Amino acid sequence: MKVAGERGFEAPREAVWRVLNDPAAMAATMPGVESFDVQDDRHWRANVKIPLGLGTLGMTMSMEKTEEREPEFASLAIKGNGVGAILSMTTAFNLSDDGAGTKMDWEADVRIAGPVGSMGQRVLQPIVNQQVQQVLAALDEQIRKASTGTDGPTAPTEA
Amino acid sequence: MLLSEVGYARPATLEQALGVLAEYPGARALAGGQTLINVMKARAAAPDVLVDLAGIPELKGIELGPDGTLELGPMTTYTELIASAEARARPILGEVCAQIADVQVRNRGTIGGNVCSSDPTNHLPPLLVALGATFTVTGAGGERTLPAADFFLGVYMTAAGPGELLTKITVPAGRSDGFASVPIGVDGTCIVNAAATVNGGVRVALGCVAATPVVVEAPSADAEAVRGAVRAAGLEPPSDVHASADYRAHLAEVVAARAVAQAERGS
Amino acid sequence: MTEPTTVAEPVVVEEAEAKRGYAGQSVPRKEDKRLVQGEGVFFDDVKRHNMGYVHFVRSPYAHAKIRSVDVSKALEHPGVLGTLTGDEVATLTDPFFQISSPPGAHLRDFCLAVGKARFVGEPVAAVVATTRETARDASELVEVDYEPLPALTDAREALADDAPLLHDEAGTNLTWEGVYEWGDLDQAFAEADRVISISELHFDRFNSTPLECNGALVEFNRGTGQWTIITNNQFPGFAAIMMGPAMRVGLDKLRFVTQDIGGGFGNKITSHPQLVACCLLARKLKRPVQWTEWRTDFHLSMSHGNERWFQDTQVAVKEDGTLLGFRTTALDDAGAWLRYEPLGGVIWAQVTPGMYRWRHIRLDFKQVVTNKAPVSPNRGYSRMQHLWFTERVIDIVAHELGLDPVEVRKRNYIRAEEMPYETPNGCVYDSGDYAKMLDTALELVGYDGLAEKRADAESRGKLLGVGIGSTLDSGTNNFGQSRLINPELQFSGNNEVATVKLDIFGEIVVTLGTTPQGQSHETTAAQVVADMLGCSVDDVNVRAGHDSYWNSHAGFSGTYASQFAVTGLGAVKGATEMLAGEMKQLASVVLGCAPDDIELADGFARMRENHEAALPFMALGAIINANNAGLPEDLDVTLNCRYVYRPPFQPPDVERKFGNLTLTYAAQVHVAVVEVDPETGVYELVDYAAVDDCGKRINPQVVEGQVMGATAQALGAATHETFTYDEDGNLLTPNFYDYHVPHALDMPPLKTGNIESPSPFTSLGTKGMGEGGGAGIHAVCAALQDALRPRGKPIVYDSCNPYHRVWELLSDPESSRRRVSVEAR
Amino acid sequence: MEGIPVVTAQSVTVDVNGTTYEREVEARRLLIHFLRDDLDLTGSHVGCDTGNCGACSVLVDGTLVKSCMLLAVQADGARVETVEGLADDEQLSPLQQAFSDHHALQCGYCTPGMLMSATALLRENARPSDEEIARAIQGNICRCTGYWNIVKAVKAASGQEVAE
Repeated sequence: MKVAGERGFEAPREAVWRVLNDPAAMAATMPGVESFDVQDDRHWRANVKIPLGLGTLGMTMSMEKTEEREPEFASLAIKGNGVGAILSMTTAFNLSDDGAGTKMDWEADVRIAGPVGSMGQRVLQPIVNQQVQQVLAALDEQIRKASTGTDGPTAPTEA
Repeated sequence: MLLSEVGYARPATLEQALGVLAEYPGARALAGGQTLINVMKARAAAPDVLVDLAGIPELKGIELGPDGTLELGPMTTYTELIASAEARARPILGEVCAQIADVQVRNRGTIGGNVCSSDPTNHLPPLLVALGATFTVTGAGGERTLPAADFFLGVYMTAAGPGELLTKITVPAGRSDGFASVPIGVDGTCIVNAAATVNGGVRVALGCVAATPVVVEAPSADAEAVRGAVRAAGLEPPSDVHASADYRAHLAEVVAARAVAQAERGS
Repeated sequence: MTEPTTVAEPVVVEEAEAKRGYAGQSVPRKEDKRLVQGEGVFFDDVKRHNMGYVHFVRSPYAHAKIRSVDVSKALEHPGVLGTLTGDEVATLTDPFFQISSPPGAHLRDFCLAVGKARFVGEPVAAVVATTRETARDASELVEVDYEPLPALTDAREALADDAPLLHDEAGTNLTWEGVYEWGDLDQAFAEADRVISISELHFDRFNSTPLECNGALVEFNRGTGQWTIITNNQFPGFAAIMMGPAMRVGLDKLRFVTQDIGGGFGNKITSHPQLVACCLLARKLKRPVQWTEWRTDFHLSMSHGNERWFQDTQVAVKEDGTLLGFRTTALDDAGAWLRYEPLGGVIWAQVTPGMYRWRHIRLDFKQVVTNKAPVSPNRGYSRMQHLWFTERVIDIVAHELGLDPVEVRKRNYIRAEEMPYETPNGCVYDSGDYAKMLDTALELVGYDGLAEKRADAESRGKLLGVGIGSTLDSGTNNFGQSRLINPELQFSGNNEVATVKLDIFGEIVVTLGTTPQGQSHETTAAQVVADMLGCSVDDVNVRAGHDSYWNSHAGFSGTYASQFAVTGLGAVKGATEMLAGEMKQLASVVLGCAPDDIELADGFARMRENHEAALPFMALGAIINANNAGLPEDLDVTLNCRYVYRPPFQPPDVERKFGNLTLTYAAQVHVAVVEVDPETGVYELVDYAAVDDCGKRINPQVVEGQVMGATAQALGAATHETFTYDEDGNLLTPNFYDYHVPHALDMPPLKTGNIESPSPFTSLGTKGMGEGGGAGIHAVCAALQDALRPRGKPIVYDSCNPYHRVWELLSDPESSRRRVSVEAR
Repeated sequence: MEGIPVVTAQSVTVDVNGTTYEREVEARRLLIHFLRDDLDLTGSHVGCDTGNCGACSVLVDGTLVKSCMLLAVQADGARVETVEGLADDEQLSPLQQAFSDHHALQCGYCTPGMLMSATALLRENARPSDEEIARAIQGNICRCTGYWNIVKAVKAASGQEVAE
C-alpha cells in the first residue's frame, strides 16, 4: 500500500533535517513508543504499542537508514514484528526550501501481513493513513520545538 | 478463534466501570462484543481487561422527549431499538438497524458498540452524523457532549478516550431521512453507504469512503446536485477486493443521491 | 427467496422397468435423526483422556527462506507438551510421493515447511498444549527467522526469466505440461467460415468452503505401532497412499475413522500433510493429539479450486453457427504444492468437447506453481473450469455472429439419438437428451415471454439478461487417466467395496467404503438392499461413516468424483446379491427344496409356491451364526458377504491420450435470469431454473438436494466468492468477512426439473451426480453478457463477477471487447 | 474508590436445557468452547472464526445469539438452550421432523444452529412467510442445501402448506 504527500514546515531546512535525523526526536513522533535504542547511526530499534482503538498492537520495530543526502534526501527501511502482524515499510523524504520554511515530499510503501492483515484492507488502509497523519502532526510539533526551543508535548496525544 | 488471556470485570454501576477503566490502561469496554470479540479472536487486538457493560442499567433504554428528541442508551441492542415505539419518532433508526448483519448479531450488538468500534463499514456512524446526533462521553472528570461528526477520529478510534465511556446518544427530532448502501450480498457488509436528511438543508454522510464518515452538504435534493456535491468533496476512498477507489467514489455519488431521494419521499 | 418450485411431472425419457420398491422413492433419510438432535459425531466431538491440542505456526510470508526456527520459549510456556519443526520432519519422514512426471516430480513436499515457506499460512511448526488457547499462546512464542523473497502471485508471470522460482529442485515453475490434440485442426480451420479469437478468459480461484474445516484426533498405539486417525478426510484411500510411504510405514498402520463430516466438496481430500504432523506428534509426545483447523487457516492454506487462464483461443465456426473445433492454451495455477495435482491437467479431458459435437480440438495444458495456497479438487474438479470455458465460447460465438445462444446450443448439442457418443478423445457419453433439457429449463423461466420481462425491467431502469449454462457431471473416474499425466504411474480403473451381512437376530448390517459428507449414503444404500432382500429399509442398518478396521475399503475408497450411485451402490448391490444367494441356499437346505424355489419377501425366505414354508431372516441368521450343527458340510454360506465393484475400464492409450476416462455422464442445464442496475453494476437473479439428468434416481429428494446445493455454490462462485491475493501474496479474502458466501436472502427463486436417461453402463441405471452445479457459474456469466449487450456489448471474461467487475464492463465495455476478434474466411 | 474484581478465571453457573452446570472457566473462553469442550455438549458447532456462520447459535435467556461471540463468563447465571434440548425423549420436535421430511439438511453441520434460529423465529412468529424465514436464518450459513428446503421445512413446521 503506497501513501505519499507533501508537507510544509515553518522552519529552515537544516532544522527539519536535524529532527528527521535525530532518533530521539523521531521516536517522539511515532505512536505508542515504549522504548527506543540507537544501535548505530544507521540502525535503530524500538518497542512500540500502536494504539488501535480496540486494543494495542505490540511490535518490535527495527529501522535502517538506507540512503542519505544531507540535507535533502533520506530513505528508511522499517520492519516490525508483532503477534498480530508483520509490517514492512520503506519510506523516503525529500526536503526543499520553501521561502523561509521547508517543504517535505514524502512517500511510503507499507506492507502488513498476519492476522491484522486478515482484518481487511478497508480497515488497514485508513489505519495506515491515520497513523501517518499522526506522525506528521507530531513531526510538526517536534520541528516547532526544535526551532523555537519551547517544550511541546513529546508524544502525540493518544486518542 | 482463541483469545489471548484477558481479565474480566462486570461492574454494576457507571462509576465502577469508569473506575476499572481508569485503573487498567489496557482495559476496554465490552458492549455487545459483536466486533470486539471477533477482533480478539484474530488476536488483532488483545485488551488486558474487558469491562462488561451489560450490568449497568443506566446505559440502557430509549427515551423520547416532548420535543421529539431521542435519548438512546448506548447499550441498547439493535433488536431493542427496532422494537422500540419511542424510536419510531425517527423511523430511519429502526430501518437501518434492521439491515445490520443478522438476527443473532442484532440481538447482542449495541448501538454504542457500533459507533465506538468505528469500523468504516458500519451503518450507524454515517447515519448518526447525518442526523446531527450528539454523543455524551463520561470520564473521571465528568461528562462532555460533542457532535457525532467530532466523535469519530479514525478506524477503531473515537473521542471516547482512555478511561472514558460513551454514555448517551441524543438524536434530535426530524423525519425526513434516508439511507442507501451497496452491500456485499443482501444485508452484507457495506461497500459504500450513505445517510441523508433533508430537515432544513440537504445533508449527507458517507460511510466506507474514508476512516470516518464524510459529510457533504448539497445545494438541493436534486440527484445531480447531490452527485455534484459528492464529486466536489474529492473523495479518496480506500480500494479493496470489493471495490476500487474509483468504483467506491462512483458508488458514493449514487448512494448519496438515493439516500437523499428517500429522505425527500419522507418529508 | 421463496420455496423451490418443481415441475410436477418429471419428464421420463425412457420408462424404467416398472417395479414397486424403495428405489426411486424419496425415502426419509436415516442420517437425519441423529443430526437434527445434535447427536452426529464429527471429528471435533471426539475426546480422549490427556489429549493435547495442536496449533500450527504459519508463515506470514508468501515466499521466504526459513533461516531458523526456535521453539525454546514455546517449550518453556506452562501447559506446553511439545513441538514439531521442519527440521525434525525432514529426518523423520520422506517427501510425499509426487503424481507428476518431471519436473513436478522433483518437488520435495513435507508436512511442514522445510527450509522455505511458499505461501502465507503454510504450516512451519506445530505446538501442542493442554488447551486450545494455550497452544495458540505458545505458538506465538516460536521464533522463526525468515528472509523474505519476492512472491509469484500471477500464473501468467510464472514463466518469465526474472520470475521468482518456487522450487529449486524443479528448476522451473512450469511443473507439468501436456499437449492434447484430436481430430484435424487444420482441416477444421480451413472449412471454417469464421474464426473467432479470444485472447484471454479467466476462471477464478474459489472453493466450496465446507462449513466444518479440517481436523483430526490422532492416537498412537505404541504396542502395535498403529495410528488411529479420527478425521474428516474424505478420501482415506488417497491419504493412506500419500502418508504411508512418507512415514515409512505400511498402510495398515494407519487406521482411518470417520463418522459424520461437515461437508467436503473435494476440499477435504488433501489434509494428509497435517495428518502426518499429528501422527508424528502423537508418537513423539506419547499421547493423543487433536487438531482443529479454523476458518482463516482453511482459507489461507487448504484446497483452493484450480484457477485457470484460457489463452489464445481460436474457434472454427460455420456461418450458421456449426462449431467445428477450437484450440486454446489452458494455464493452470496450482498454488505452491502439487498435493493432488497435476491430475487437474487430465481430469478436464473427461468432458473435452463439453456437450457439443465439435470433433477437432487442441488444448495445450500448462500447470505452474505460484506462492498461493495449494489447489485440490473442488466440486466439479477441473471439468468445471473447462466447461465454463466451452460455455463462454458458445455465448461469445453466438453474440459475435449475431446468432441466438439457444439456437447455437441446439445446433451443436450432441443428440439423444447419437448416444452412446464417443468424443474425439475416446470418452463415451452414456445417455442423455440435452436439447430436451434445455427446452424444459427455458419453459420453466417462461422464455417465450422474455421480451415482455425485458421491457418491464427497462421501464424500471434495469437491464434484464438471460443465460444458459449447460454442463456435464462426469462420474466414476478411470484412474488410468493419471497415466496421461505420468506414464510411470501404476494406477488404473476404480473400485469400491461394501459388505452386507445377516446377523444372529436377523439384523441386516451394511458397511460402506465411502466417507459421505451429506450425500445420504446410509439411506440410498438401505433402499437398494431392502429392495433386493424384500424387507423394510428400517430393517437395514447401514453403519455410519468409515473405519478402515472394518475391512470394507478398497484402494480408491472415499467419497469424491460423483460416483457413489455407481461404485458405492454397485458394491452394495453386488454384496447384497451374494447375500441373497446365500440366504436362498440356506433356506433351500432347511426347507428341502432348490435354491431357485426360494424367494425373499416381507422379511422371509419362503417357497415361491408355498408361502407357508417360510423362514424369517432371524432364523437364517441364527442358524448360521449360532445353531449350525448338522448343516451339510459342503454348504458354503457365511451370510457375511463382501463385494468389490470394479467398473469396466481399460487403461487409456497414453500416446494418443485416448480412452474412456469416466463411466457416466450426468447432465445439467441451468437458465439464469438476471437484472442489472446499470448505475451501480449491482445485479440480482430474478429467476432461475435447474434441470438435471442423472439417470435412474434412487432417491429423488436426495438428488434434488444435491442439485440445489451445487447450484447455490455455483451462484456464490459466480457473484462474490474469490480467493484474491495482493502482489505480496496476502490473501485478501481469508475468512467469511470478505469471502461472502450466499446467505438465505441471497438465493433466487428456484425452479427444478428433471429428465431420467438411465445409464446403459451401470448395474442400476444410475449415474454419479452432485457436481453439476457449475452450470450456475456458466449461466450467470451468460446472463450478464446478455443483459449488458445494450451497453456496448462487453464480453464477460471472468468466472466471478462481483459488482465492481460488472461496473467495469458497463463503464468500459471496449477493454473487454478487445479480447475478441472475428475473422471472416 | 473501591475497585471491583478483575478476574482471569471464575466459576460460571449455567442452566443448559434444564440441567445446571458449574465450572471454573477462563475469562477468555468462548461460550461455544465452554459448551462443547467443558460441558461436552457437542451439538452446537464452529464453522468460522468471525461470527458469520451461525453454526454455534444457541438461545441465552430466550434470545438467539452466536455463542462464539459471547464469553462463557458473560453467560454466568443464564439459561441456555441448545439443539440437544429440542427433542422430547427421543421424540423429534415438529421442527426437527420437518427438517427431515423436507430434506433440509445434508451434512448436518449447520443444522443445530439453523434449528435454534428457526426455533427463535417460530416462538415470535407462528406463521412466518418465506421472506420472514429467510430473514430469520440470514445469520446461518449452509453450504449444502442452498436454503430452499430449509425455508420449506420451517414453513411446514409452522403448520403452513408447502409445495411438494
